[in-house]
Amino acid sequence: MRLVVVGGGPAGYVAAIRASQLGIKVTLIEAEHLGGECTNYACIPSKALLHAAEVYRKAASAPWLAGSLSFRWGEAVRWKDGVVERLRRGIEFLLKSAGVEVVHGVAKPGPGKSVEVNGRRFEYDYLLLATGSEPVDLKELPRGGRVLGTREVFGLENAPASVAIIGGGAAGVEAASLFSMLGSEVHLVEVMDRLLPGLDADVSRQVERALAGRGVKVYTSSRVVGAGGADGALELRLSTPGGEKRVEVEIAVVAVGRRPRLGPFAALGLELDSRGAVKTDSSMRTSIPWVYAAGDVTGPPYYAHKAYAQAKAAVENMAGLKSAYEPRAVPAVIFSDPEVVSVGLTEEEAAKRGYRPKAARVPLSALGRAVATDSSEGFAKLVYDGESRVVLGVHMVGRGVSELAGEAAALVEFYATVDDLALVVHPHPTLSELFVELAEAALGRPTHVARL
Amino acid sequence: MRLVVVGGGPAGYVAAIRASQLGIKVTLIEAEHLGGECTNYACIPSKALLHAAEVYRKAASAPWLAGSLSFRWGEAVRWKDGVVERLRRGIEFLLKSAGVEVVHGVAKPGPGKSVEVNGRRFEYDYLLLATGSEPVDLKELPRGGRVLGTREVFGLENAPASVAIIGGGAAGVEAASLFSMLGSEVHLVEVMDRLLPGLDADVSRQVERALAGRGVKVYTSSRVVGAGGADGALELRLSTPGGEKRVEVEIAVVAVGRRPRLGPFAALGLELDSRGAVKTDSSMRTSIPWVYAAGDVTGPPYYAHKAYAQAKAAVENMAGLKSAYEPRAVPAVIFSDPEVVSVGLTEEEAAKRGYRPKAARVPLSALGRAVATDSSEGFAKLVYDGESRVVLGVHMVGRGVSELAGEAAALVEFYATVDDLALVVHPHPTLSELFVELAEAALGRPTHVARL
Amino acid sequence: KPQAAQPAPREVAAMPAARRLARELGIDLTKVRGTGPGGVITVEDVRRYAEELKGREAETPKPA
Ligand SMILES: Cc1cc2nc3c(=O)[nH]c(=O)nc-3n(C[C@H](O)[C@H](O)[C@H](O)COP(=O)(O)OP(=O)(O)OC[C@H]3O[C@@H](n4cnc5c(N)ncnc54)[C@H](O)[C@@H]3O)c2cc1C
Ligand SMILES: Cc1cc2nc3c(=O)[nH]c(=O)nc-3n(C[C@H](O)[C@H](O)[C@H](O)COP(=O)(O)OP(=O)(O)OC[C@H]3O[C@@H](n4cnc5c(N)ncnc54)[C@H](O)[C@@H]3O)c2cc1C
Repeated sequence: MRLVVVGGGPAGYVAAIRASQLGIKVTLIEAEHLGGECTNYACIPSKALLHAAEVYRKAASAPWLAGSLSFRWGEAVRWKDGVVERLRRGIEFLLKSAGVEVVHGVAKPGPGKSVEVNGRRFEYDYLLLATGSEPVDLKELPRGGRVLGTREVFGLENAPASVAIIGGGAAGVEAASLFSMLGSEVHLVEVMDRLLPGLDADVSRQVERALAGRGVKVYTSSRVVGAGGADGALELRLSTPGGEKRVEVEIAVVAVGRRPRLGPFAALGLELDSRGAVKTDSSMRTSIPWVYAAGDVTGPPYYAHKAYAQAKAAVENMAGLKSAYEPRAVPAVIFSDPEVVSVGLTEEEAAKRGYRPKAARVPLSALGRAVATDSSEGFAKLVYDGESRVVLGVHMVGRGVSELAGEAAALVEFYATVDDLALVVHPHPTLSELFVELAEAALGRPTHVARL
Repeated sequence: MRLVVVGGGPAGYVAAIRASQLGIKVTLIEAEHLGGECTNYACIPSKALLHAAEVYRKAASAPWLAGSLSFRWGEAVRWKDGVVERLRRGIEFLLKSAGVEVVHGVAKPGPGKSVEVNGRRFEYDYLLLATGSEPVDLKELPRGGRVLGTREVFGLENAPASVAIIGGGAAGVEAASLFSMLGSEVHLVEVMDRLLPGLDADVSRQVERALAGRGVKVYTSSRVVGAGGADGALELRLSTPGGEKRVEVEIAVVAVGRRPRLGPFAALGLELDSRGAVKTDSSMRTSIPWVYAAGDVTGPPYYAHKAYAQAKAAVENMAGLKSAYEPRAVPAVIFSDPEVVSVGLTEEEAAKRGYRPKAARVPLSALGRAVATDSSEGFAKLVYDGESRVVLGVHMVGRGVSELAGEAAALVEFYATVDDLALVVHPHPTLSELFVELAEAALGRPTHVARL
Repeated sequence: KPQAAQPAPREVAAMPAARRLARELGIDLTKVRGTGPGGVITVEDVRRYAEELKGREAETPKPA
């Protein structure tokens, strides 16, 4: 059996490796860099630079450190480039070890069951489209010059003294965190009435409060209506609930969203949804039986871990296994300062699906670990069904919570009840003790939160 | 119903709060400080100072930071004192909100069912002993002068230029990490043939390698046979496999273990085990039916989270609930650099219990998160039963793994199989992706580890 | 000489709260059918089994 994978991002390279493990002969075609958007321009560069900035923030604010400290953006970018390089080579090595044939070039559909790359033709029994997504543009603020997309941010020569970020979703909030930790003047513009509109409303509020507390100017229910300015700067005109505002900044970053990218494979005529995403069943099969799709090209949510899971399901089905992509929980993690975790259902979503949702809430300040690491702002919320007491969702905001998302997903996937959770011994002093406190709070008997 | 709790550490204060919630009238007696050893002299001070040192280490080694930086020990200790104070007050507030009567003083048994404190007598229906533990001394190196116990370390006026730590268990390894991060010359002496003797042997080796790599001199199969020295320094004579060694240091820290402390309550004549720990059944009831015990006084393992869980089980039983303390997994976390997590069974333990253990292993360097946060040394190991594929244990060593112990405990408690675990979507890029890689490795198909 | 294989411990896979409820109700977990992931016994399974037991007891005429 021959498989051609188009795209070497998280969906494509994981599909290729798993397919090889299953005995399928795989050719992977990548136009740019192995690792795709994620490794080269998104997940990894952003997290590496956020890490660098966090090391700086913590050191600069520690009363137990003396001396002068300054952040060297250029060095940080170089270090980040090294991280990306190392991970990209890792993927190259994994593909090679798995015996995957990697071809560099832009693929397009060929006659019958084939694709063409630089004039070469590759026949297949199955095709996997893992072509990812591309940024959505703002017509009021076209990219170019001082107006950047998310990719360009991580390659800037200097950290901007001032920046306007358009879009208060995950990428926008992460960028706002990054630059505000470095001391830039940051303006963050979101068209909806709150940041991170898809998430729990209390989480949104807390993130907005934290960013505002660090000097970020947050404009919700606002949009860019015009741009201008001389060569020294960029002037944006914002329509806000408080009237039109003018903001002068060194650069603007457009992070208003992404859309599935089919490129030349649009010609296949696959069934798409209203947003232009490739439609698939839970085996990741498209409307053409020998064509599968995985990752961003199948539409939101846009996460690498969703891409991984879909990719595995897709090739396992080609190999005759009855895998399906139907997780109960796909975690959302935002590596902002503070970090955000959202797993499973919010109260509103749970109510819509016919549960009788209840919520328990615990502040981070209840935890020894949070206090002993200067991270006691924020909270966690557990959503559970009032009848069966099954955990439906976990929503958190606070420094260091990102590593708790995996456990939250496990709880939802395993249909754990709050009674079960309360009996799992969690180590002291860690943030993971939040789970015990949340469960006990749900049972009406928190031990580290006063019931007044 | 009246309960008297002796001891206001993790076991005592949690018991008092839970008992109050269950409608029991509670008097808690504490000789020193609420929060016990843990909050005042152990868990919290050590973690606060380790956090402070880690902020320093990261900043000092970051190529993207310029400037000079020095660690001010005195300021760090003051900050740590503030953390302890805040948490101690928190416990005070929780007890007050719960309506617990707190009495300060040393309790001793009174006539019949009563205890006496400063001449006052308190009658009870139930007594909970939560009197904790005390350090074991080394007769070759009695505490005093330049020879400290773990308590004294966290109150030192200055960071020592050189230190010998006797005992390579959790407390010793944490202290060695702390001082080596600050640049002290550190000698670490362990009588057994490896550090952290109770844990997975590969984990021990990795910790030893990491400490040695940072200049810590590790002496295993070694012991202190004598001490002397002029007033300027302390000279220790060590018996090592390579012959007798002399080590000159500013101070020595004795961290060779703890033993249950009954104090005046030894007079009750409770049944004890060979180590002097109070014997209880799984409801935490002692050999006297109206006397319960929880926490360190019941013997190893010595963890605050064990104390919490036992305390809850004890008072719930007094209230007529059929609780039991019988967790499948009590996580061990060591907040050293690198951190260590050990949950559930090692391969040897699993084999002894009649399982057919298999192990999967994944290096941290397989993870984008680890590389992007300069934390790619170390590994994780999953122990599972070869037949049922149920997860039996998780063992990890590496920076930042401490927050993964909760999920590991949940997997063991929930009888999760590696097949289940492989299907739980974990967010990218986080260290928690280790769980998916481990499960896939167990299934013979890791995607981020090459099979050569 | 061939060694007799060690039998794996006979363990009943049950969620923590199911273990606790079974203890409270005096129920033998080996009799309960698990419906959780991988056949793990959930608290719901224990409750259902307890109801069944009650039903059966009600049906069996009490000895006079
Ligand atoms: C700023 C930012 C931060 C993000 N952070 C995170 C995060 O922290 N965690 C997370 O989970 N997700 C994050 N994401 C989302 C994540 O990057 C995507 O979900 C992920 O990259 C999707 O993987 P993919 O394989 O579907 O597509 P992509 O990564 O986009 O890869 C597609 C690949 O296909 C190639 N390709 C496309 N067409 C062709 C063709 N015709 N011929 C040959 N090659 C082709 C492209 O060159 C590309 O390399 C972030 C996104 C952004 C923008
Ligand atoms: C250096 C070090 C680091 C540690 N780090 C960790 C860690 O990170 N995580 C973890 O889980 N565990 C850690 N531990 C272990 C942890 O401190 C103990 O397991 C925990 O404190 C046990 O709680 P307890 O309530 O049983 O006893 P204790 O905390 O010892 O409390 C007992 C209390 O009882 C009081 N008391 C005793 N007798 C009487 C009496 N007769 N009358 C009145 N009051 C009395 C004492 O004053 C004391 O306050 C650490 C230990 C050490 C030494």
